[in-house]
Amino acid sequence: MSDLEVQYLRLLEAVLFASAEPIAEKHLADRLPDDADLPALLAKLQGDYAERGVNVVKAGKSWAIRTAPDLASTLTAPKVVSRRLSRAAVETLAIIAYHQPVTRGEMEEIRGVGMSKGTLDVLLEEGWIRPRGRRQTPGRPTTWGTTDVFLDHFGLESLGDLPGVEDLKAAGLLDSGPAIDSYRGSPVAAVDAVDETEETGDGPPEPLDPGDGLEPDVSPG
Amino acid sequence: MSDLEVQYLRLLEAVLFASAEPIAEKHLADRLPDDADLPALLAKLQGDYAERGVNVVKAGKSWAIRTAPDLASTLTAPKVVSRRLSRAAVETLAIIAYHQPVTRGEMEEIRGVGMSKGTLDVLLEEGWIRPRGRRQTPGRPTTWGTTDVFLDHFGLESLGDLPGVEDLKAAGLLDSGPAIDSYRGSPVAAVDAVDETEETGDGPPEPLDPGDGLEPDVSPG
Amino acid sequence: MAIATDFEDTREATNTAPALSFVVDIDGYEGPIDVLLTLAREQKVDVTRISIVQLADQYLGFVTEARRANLELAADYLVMAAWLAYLKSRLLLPDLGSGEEPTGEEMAAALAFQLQRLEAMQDSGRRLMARTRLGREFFACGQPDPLIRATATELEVTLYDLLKGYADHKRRGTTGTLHIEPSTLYTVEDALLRLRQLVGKTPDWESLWRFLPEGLGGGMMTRSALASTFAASLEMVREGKLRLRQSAPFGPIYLSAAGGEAADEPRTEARAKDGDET
Repeated sequence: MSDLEVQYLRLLEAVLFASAEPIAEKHLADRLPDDADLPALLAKLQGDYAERGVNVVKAGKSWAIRTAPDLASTLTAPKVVSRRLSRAAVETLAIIAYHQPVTRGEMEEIRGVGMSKGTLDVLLEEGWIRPRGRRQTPGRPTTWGTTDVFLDHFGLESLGDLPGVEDLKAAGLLDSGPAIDSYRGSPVAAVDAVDETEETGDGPPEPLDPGDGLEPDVSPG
Repeated sequence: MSDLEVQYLRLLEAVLFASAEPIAEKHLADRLPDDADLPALLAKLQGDYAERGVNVVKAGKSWAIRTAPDLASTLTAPKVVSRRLSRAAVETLAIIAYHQPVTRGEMEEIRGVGMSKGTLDVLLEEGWIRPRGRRQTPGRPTTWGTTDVFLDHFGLESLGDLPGVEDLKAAGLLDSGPAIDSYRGSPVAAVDAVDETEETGDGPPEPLDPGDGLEPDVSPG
Repeated sequence: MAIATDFEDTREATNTAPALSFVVDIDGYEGPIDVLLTLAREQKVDVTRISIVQLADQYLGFVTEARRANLELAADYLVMAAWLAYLKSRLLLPDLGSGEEPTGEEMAAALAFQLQRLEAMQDSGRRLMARTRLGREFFACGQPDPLIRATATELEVTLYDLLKGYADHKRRGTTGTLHIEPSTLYTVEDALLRLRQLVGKTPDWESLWRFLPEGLGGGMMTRSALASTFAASLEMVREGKLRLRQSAPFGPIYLSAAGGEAADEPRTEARAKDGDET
């Protein structure tokens, strides 16, 4: 193979890898220079990957890189469809993380709503929470806490790494306040304010300075 | 290589190919049988792909398969959807990357301005930063650092590959150093202590009282 | 003022009225240190070898210019100006050697360090952003295999989701009860105090706008100052200390001391369009 052909092969490989869906041959041809021999390149690439963990496969007139079929059994988990956790479940998980050990009743009290049956189950199944003991109150309810799997999933070294409420606020996640704050804090509002003064032509005239304001050579007294 | 090793290599290859995100070494280890020599397999795989159109790259303690950087000019993005970061966010990201672990107060000291809302928030949402623990100072503020996703995004193998990091270290610019905040009562320094000031941080400043000339905050000797 | 936005601010510098061309544009800066750094670069020398006295003069000139041009400066810009004025005096006057205070040289060194450090971080940020980046110059697998679990979990929840979830919960918790928080508005009391001090100084008719304090930062604060100053002026009219004049509905409002020598009509060259729309 010439250097040029090697370069075309690399490009083809990268295009197939990065594509979100199988690519039709004619589109592959568009992505390569005119002098590239697409059928030969595809055949070469298919050969290169034939014995590997992923294969170059043809479906109809389209091409893609796919996991080798024989690995499917070792790689496939029994029930694997990735899914998003419901908002209620995320919030419950957060409350357990921040308030542990915490009982189910306390979670409902903190959230102010009842909890559906499945919420704790999902978290438990995931291995993110575990029973921590029992509260010494009537009915001796189970208390819940998070696991090492939880820490691991979220990239935390310890529970102490969870940012406090003040840090959340500072990070902009806990952005609340009276309406007036959101009014003057928002860039849009600020633009409005400026626009108004612009309508007056020169903007507001220079205010009078009652005291001796800022003098460049003010000396400390 | 034994047949078994080849099989392990194919497994590893399939897992890396199948994921869009970098995968932590420990999770890779989970996917392989106990007798697999992960470092050797990763090194072999990295070598196999060194000259190809896709490469096996390391980002911190995580690994991923990425298209080769030299193909950048010929490989056009399907559609670039990445958002443009504000200047404040870029500066803050650099400070976190080079000074980690670092608290919000320290970031504000370096930039000389209070943190505006939506700065840390955006970096956190990108998955580029993570809480690293707490500083053992009053208020126990959260410290922040970068993630493997950050390294992966910028094509860095480790923090040691940050541009110019050695020079900056040698010049003492990554030390905490005597900042001028310690010599004056700056509004920035006060933010950590009194949280209420943060809420009004973006709002208009307090008007100067009439007749009250602007005095330096440092009492002269 | 630099307005907090998540992403690049593409708006025009709205402070600049078309009639005037300002030398200073405060919108582009990320705070006083950033202004200082820009000025230091303009000295066209290594940041390690800048003249702090010269820099202080330039900054004070910048602030004066900004005020002359009616740009609203945040408090921290003014605090920095005062500090630099003080630092300059410490550098120029002989050190009395009290021992307790940092010397002028120590303060100057701290400032130089902070400038260098910020410059280093700004440069590093730029270099970082200039790197080849995932999704722009190099790419990830375009079609991840859903049958292969990369991690031990199948749920797509990020740390951001978790923290956001807790923050959302907290926020809803806080809105459960209505607390009316003290708002930072310009009070009528403040306006009255200010107006009483100013009125003697204005023999002529002056626009109400001219009596507003500086550095309000626009928006609500300026509106409230306008309203409060107007209310305060009514109070002083009631006391017989002030005269008010408005020649047309929604027209500009003029103030004059009651015992002053001002003519009955405001000057015609007064800014006719000083709108008091609010």
